[in-house]
Amino acid sequence: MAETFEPKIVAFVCNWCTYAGADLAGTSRTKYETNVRIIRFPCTGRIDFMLLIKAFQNGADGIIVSGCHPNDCHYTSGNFHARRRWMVFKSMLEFMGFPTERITFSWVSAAEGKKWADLVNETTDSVRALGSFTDYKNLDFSQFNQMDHEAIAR
Amino acid sequence: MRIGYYPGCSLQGSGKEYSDSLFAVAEKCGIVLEEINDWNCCGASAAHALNHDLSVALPARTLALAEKQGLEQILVPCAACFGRLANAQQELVSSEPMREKISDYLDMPIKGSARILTVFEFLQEHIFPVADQHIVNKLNHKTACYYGCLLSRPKELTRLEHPEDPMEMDKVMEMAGAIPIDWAFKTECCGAGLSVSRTDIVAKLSAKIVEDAVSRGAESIVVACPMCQMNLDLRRPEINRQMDKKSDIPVMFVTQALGLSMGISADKLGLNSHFVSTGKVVSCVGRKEL
Amino acid sequence: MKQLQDKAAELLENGTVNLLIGFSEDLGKRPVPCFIEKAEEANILVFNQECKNNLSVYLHKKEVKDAVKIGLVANIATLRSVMQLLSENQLWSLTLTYLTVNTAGELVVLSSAEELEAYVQANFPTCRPEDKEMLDKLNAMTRQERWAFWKDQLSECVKCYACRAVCPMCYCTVCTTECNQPQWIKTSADTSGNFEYHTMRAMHLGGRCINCGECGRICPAGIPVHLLTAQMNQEIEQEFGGKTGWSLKGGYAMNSFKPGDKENFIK
Amino acid sequence: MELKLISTSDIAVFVDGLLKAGKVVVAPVLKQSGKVFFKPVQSFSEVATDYIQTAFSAKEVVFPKVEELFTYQHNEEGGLDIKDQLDRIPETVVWGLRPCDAAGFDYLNKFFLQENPDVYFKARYDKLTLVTISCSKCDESCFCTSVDSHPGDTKGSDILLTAMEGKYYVEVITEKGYSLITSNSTLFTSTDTLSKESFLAKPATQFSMDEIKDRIQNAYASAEWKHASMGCYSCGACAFACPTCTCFDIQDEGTQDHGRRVRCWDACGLSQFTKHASGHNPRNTQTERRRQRLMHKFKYSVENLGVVSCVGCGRCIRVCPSHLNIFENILSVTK
Amino acid sequence: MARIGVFICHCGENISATVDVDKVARLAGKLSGVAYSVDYKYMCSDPGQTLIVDAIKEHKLTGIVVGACSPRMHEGTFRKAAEKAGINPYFCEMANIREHCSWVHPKSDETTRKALDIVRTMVEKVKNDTALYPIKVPITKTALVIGGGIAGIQAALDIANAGHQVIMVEKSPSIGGHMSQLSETFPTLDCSQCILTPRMVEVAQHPNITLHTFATVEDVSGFIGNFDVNIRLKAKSVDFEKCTGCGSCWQKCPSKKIPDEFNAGMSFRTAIYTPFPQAVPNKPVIDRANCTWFTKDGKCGVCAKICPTGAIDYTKEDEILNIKVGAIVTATGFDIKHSDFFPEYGYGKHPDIIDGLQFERLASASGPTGGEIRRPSDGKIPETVVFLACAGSRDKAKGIEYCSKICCMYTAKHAMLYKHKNHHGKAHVFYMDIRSAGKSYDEFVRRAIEEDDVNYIRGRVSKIYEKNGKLMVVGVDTLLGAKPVTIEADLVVLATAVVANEDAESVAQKLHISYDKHKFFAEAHPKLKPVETNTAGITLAGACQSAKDIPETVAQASAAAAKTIILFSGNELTREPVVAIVNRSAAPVFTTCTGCFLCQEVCPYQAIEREEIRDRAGNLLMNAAKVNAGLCQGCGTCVAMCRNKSIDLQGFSNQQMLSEVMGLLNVPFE
Repeated sequence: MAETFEPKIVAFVCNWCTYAGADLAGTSRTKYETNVRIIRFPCTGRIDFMLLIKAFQNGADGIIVSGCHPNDCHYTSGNFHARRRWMVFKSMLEFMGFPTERITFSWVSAAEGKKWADLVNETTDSVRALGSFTDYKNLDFSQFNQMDHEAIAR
Repeated sequence: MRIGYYPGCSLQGSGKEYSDSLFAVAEKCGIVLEEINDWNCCGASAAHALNHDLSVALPARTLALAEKQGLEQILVPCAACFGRLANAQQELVSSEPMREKISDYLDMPIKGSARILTVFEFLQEHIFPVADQHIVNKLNHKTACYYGCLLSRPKELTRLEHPEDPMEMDKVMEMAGAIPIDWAFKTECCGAGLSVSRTDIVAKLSAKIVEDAVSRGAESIVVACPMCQMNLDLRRPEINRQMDKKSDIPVMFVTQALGLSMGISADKLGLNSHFVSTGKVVSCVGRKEL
Repeated sequence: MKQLQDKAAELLENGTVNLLIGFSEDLGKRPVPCFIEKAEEANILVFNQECKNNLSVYLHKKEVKDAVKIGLVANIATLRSVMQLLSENQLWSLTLTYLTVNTAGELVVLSSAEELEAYVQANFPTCRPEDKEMLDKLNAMTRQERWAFWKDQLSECVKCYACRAVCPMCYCTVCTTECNQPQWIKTSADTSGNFEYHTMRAMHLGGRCINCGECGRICPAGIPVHLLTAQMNQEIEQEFGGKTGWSLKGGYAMNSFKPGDKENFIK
Repeated sequence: MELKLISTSDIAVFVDGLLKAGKVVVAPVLKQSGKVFFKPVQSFSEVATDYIQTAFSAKEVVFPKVEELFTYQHNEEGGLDIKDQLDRIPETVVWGLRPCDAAGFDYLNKFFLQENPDVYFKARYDKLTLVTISCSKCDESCFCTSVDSHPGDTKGSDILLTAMEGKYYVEVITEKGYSLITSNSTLFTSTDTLSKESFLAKPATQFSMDEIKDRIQNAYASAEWKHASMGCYSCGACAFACPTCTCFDIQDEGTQDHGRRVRCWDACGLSQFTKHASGHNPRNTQTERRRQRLMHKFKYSVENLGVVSCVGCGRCIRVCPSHLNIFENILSVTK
Repeated sequence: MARIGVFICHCGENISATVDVDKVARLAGKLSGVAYSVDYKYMCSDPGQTLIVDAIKEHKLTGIVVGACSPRMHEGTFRKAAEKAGINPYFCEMANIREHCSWVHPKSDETTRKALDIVRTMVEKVKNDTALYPIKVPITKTALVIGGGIAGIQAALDIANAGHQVIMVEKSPSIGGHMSQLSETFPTLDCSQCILTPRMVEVAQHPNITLHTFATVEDVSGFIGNFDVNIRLKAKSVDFEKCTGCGSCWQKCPSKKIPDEFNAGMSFRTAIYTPFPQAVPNKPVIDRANCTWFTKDGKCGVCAKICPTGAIDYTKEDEILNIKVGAIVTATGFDIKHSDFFPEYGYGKHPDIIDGLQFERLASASGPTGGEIRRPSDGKIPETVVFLACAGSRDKAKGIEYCSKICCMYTAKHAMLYKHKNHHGKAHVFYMDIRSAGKSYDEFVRRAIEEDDVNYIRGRVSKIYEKNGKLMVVGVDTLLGAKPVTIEADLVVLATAVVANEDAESVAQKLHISYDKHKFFAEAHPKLKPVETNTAGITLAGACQSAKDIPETVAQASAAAAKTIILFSGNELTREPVVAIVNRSAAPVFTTCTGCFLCQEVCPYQAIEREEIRDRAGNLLMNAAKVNAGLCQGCGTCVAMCRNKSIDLQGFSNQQMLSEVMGLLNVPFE
């Protein structure tokens, strides 16, 4: 690739804090990178870890997961449950040798439009630096296809 | 269950009657106390003012020796020694680096796992169950149980049920057939640390204690700390001057009192080696109910 | 052994138990699971260190459920998983009696959940040394080395789901792998599909798995899948405390929280 | 059928020659798990030589555990572009499979090609040559001799090698085999005497196929099935390791817009295998499922294709989590 | 096959300035499943909405995506439009290409591509939308008020005055609560009972209020709008129908030595008694624990003989009363720390060391001393009184870190009352800090210090002991050179910590509401939902939630009442159908739920119930989770927890979220 690599980043955010924070960034016209696509959930507690796996499997290079700060959860405890789940999920991926630096967890409140913009920029930069997530994309061949490819390689 | 025993300096010197009576009582109840071989100074009360590591290392050595000896319980009658040992133990178990550091100093392995008993815990767990077989006569007099500061503070270490108003010793005395009075100076400071350097302050502090005890009709003061005993007993002339009235209320160790009720001779209990005569109390023993 | 056989026979005789699940030996003298309905068959029972199978998994089996009154000759891991299952409101239709042999080599009969709990807590196993060793080895590797390790291992997985089948905690009637609306897990046994399946499995078992190691032992491709849950349990126990299969009250760390939980990984 | 000799030292030269010739060589490779798998190799040095049996059979060379049938892509005109990979299948040699596996290929052939041939299987099989090595060792799970085969059986192979001191007997059975050695004929010397029996393993014979064949006829009703299957955890390990199990499942992966259609292994032992959309399951218990598997091997496949579809490789016994034993079961249900 | 319509809004220039809206609309039109696509200047305008409505009708669209602003802005608007056009409003999704795209990125192909991505994502979601219908929950317009203190009284009156039925339950024989025990109230020093009793009477006489005194809540089931409550009516042993409240029974009752709760144990009452003269209802009950008839089986019986109307009935048993209510106001009040909690103050041993409530009784005209401050031990008028603020409160060692809030004020009040009654007496107050925030509160404290010269000493008291008839209060003055001070007092008043009732925990469990580590009931949100609890339909009033003074309590009570009245304002409660649901299907599957009920533990709203699935013969086949749509708030935490996806969230279903991810990443063409 000649031109600089532009990562695909998916953001899983909660409706009440981070989504609203992103809205605020918009209403206050804060400019930031175009690489992030937002998917809206009612609460971080709703975000299923399988969705993150699926996102990577389908070509995401980075992921942002963001919701309400502790004690601010619209549903009082969703983010607390999420926090535990992410902690364990992250360490499990690390154990499998997965580059967890491609996942950014964050609390962004409805008032933190600026923080959202910064978060997007920082994440985009770091993922851009990491490059395309070929590690995972290359997994997507059956063993037999691998045989084919090795054969064709010669 | 083997029970280790750490005398410390006092119980071999000024507070000898404490250990004498303790052993007398233990013997009566068929309990063997194993002294920790080659034990050393607990560091009270100078070490922790000078060098923190030292203040941990000194008691730690004793603990390490106890572990080597395979003792899981250690009785430390002296309040000051208890304070130091318990404190050191807590430092050892709560901080891994500290434990390693100390065991380097000592170059001995140390876990700090042994259970350190206050004299009260010892009495409750080992004497109470068998006491009634051995208690032959009631002490039959009003007594003020004086705990002092080191046995009641800090509450995390001393484990008293009501650190502000302890009852542990009162229970023992009740069992011994005395009548513990309700008074206000149970946990006041007697001035122990200044025993030698500032007798005037000792007199002031101790006077309060003696005065209140006497004013509430106590006929004896019972203690569980060699320093307290020494101050209230040895410093009585200064105390009397301070109160400007004469009080001859004897000051016994809880173990001596208990011993009496078990019919052990005053001599054996070292009751004759006090400055203030304990005769009165001894004579109360077995007399008609008040 | 005799003791065990007699007791088993007695239980079957007096109707305390309709079906007894235990171990007998096959032609190769290997202990294999056996199912005894008649007292006179009890003499085939054996119990020794080699009896590794976690028999509690059979308690989900229709043929077994139908027998209602079940006797279980169980190693400690099995008992522990029964505890976990009870805490997850499973096995409610069964009346269970447990036969086991304690460290002193005596026969122990447990006939109530409370007795079971007391016994398990008194004989609670620690992390299996061989697992610990492997975990430390893997954790010592660099991220890339671990990735290479698992990539190579998982490339052999054929998704026979034996790991799921032998796991007493995998009692879902329809597993996520079988959901197709939406299709969460690819049916393909290609490496990414396998990665996906094993991540999912580990996440679902972390904090519930009782580390019996069966899944790893029986994998036809020799993949140490049990390490994933072992690692997670270790993690969870350190961070949030609580042991799996310890209490009838449960206490699944992953659906509780403390306001002070670790969050240094969150921006 | 031609008979030749090759010295042990020349084997490597022969295999590397095949590789140089641009063939994909799939051979047994020892992995860190301690198990041996068929893998494409780059040189003979990778090839494992000391093994009784590989963990899985070589069937996946012609019947991959996941086979991409084709990919589809929604195009701007609103239609779908469909691509398959049949033309990209390379010339492949499977090296070092056991006679039982080779016999398995014989069955696979019948299954996939007898009527309405399967193009995907055919495409791979046509480009395939099987170089079998007869067994000098066996274990208690081996029972090929009970299913009308033996450690030196040539059934299904293109070439059969049998090791003896310093050299190998080379039995060239088919045209495919012949063309393979002609490419490197200098390594081979002709011989006409063949006495390999002394070099072959002697697996125990568990039963006589002829007896089983007729006894199995009324085994369906046997009460032993329940006992034979109680221990079964209903995983698919036996089927997936089996050289002749051919059940598969076809799935589309991706979105409406683009994705691929794949054929994946499936197993009749899995509880979902016969489950209907309604939730009803005609084979609801493991007893029924295990019976299906064994009856298929020893009865139904005889009726459908005229051959027993068990080659006695013993893999199902080795992989079974609860040590179920296929010949013990067969004996018990045909009592 | 889905027929989706895509409507791209220019939002004037707001979107079109940086996004090539025409291109987005054109490419979106080519997406599979999209049947119609258009861009327009202002979609939210009337013509814009008409355009959508017409398009839906004309092109038979099954769902629409509006590429415009944030759904938090106009989702409602466009869903109404969709509904107007005859499709289910939940088939309308918004693609936020303004706040999340055009406003935050410069004009570029990238920005346009992102806009298209966002639209495509939502198209994928709409394809998987399902028709949802608002959830309607019927409401029983009767409120239950638990507790008859000032909080309960205020809430009950407010709700009743709004025209709704109220059932009040009070555990003691009379309503009035702690406020009825108080003498004067700060900062105005007006008589507590004078302002309270009229309210008590109003409750008793209100046509909409049913009062149950001497009664407790047994158990509560059901959910918002539909609670099912059992109330235990303790046996009063007196038939209130017949009783005239003449009082001859308790005048003659022989067992007279029972410590009087109302006077905080400083006087005695009889076994048959009315707690205090102004009690409501003003009729006696028998305290069976202390009545000779019950303790010495059948002896005595004086009251029965004496009663002119034959109202005494010893045979009465507790009754369980079942009621259906729509909302519950919890106003169970508080307690204060009691004897032997302060060994260092010898509390409990010495009669002249008393707590705040006891002092209130001493100061009260209706109290044991008729309002004269006399010390309990010998009835002498104390010359020196020491008041201790923060007795227990703000004290980690005592396990009570929090501030009891009212002590500073009532201590000042006590000191004043004492000074007003004994001008020559000396009043000392030991305090840590003075917390007198509140309307004319600080002025009040200043008044105590400056006008009534109460001696305020900043410091704590280490011990109190008796010495020849005096109470020696040993403390420290941290301001004047930090010297220890010892004051010889005749009476010591401890402003002991305000704590939760000892039965608070069990009450909370009956109500399924949460509570903090000090057993005070927990509000739903510390800032935005201070009177609601996590259980919809149950509100909090007064000190059961945290220490409060009277005005705060009354305010919160009215707030709780308002919440209740709002709930009662409609005949049924309509709720967004964005709730979780556990799958169900025909036999033999019934559901894929395995009944592990791990979801139950994560639900913040106790919305997940157990359902027993049985065959026709009634045999239990399986247990499965079931969501109570009345309680579920749609957070979806349970969904992410469910291992085999048996539970799903309508509006954010697994299918929807996954296809969003897939649609977003599997770009068909660029």
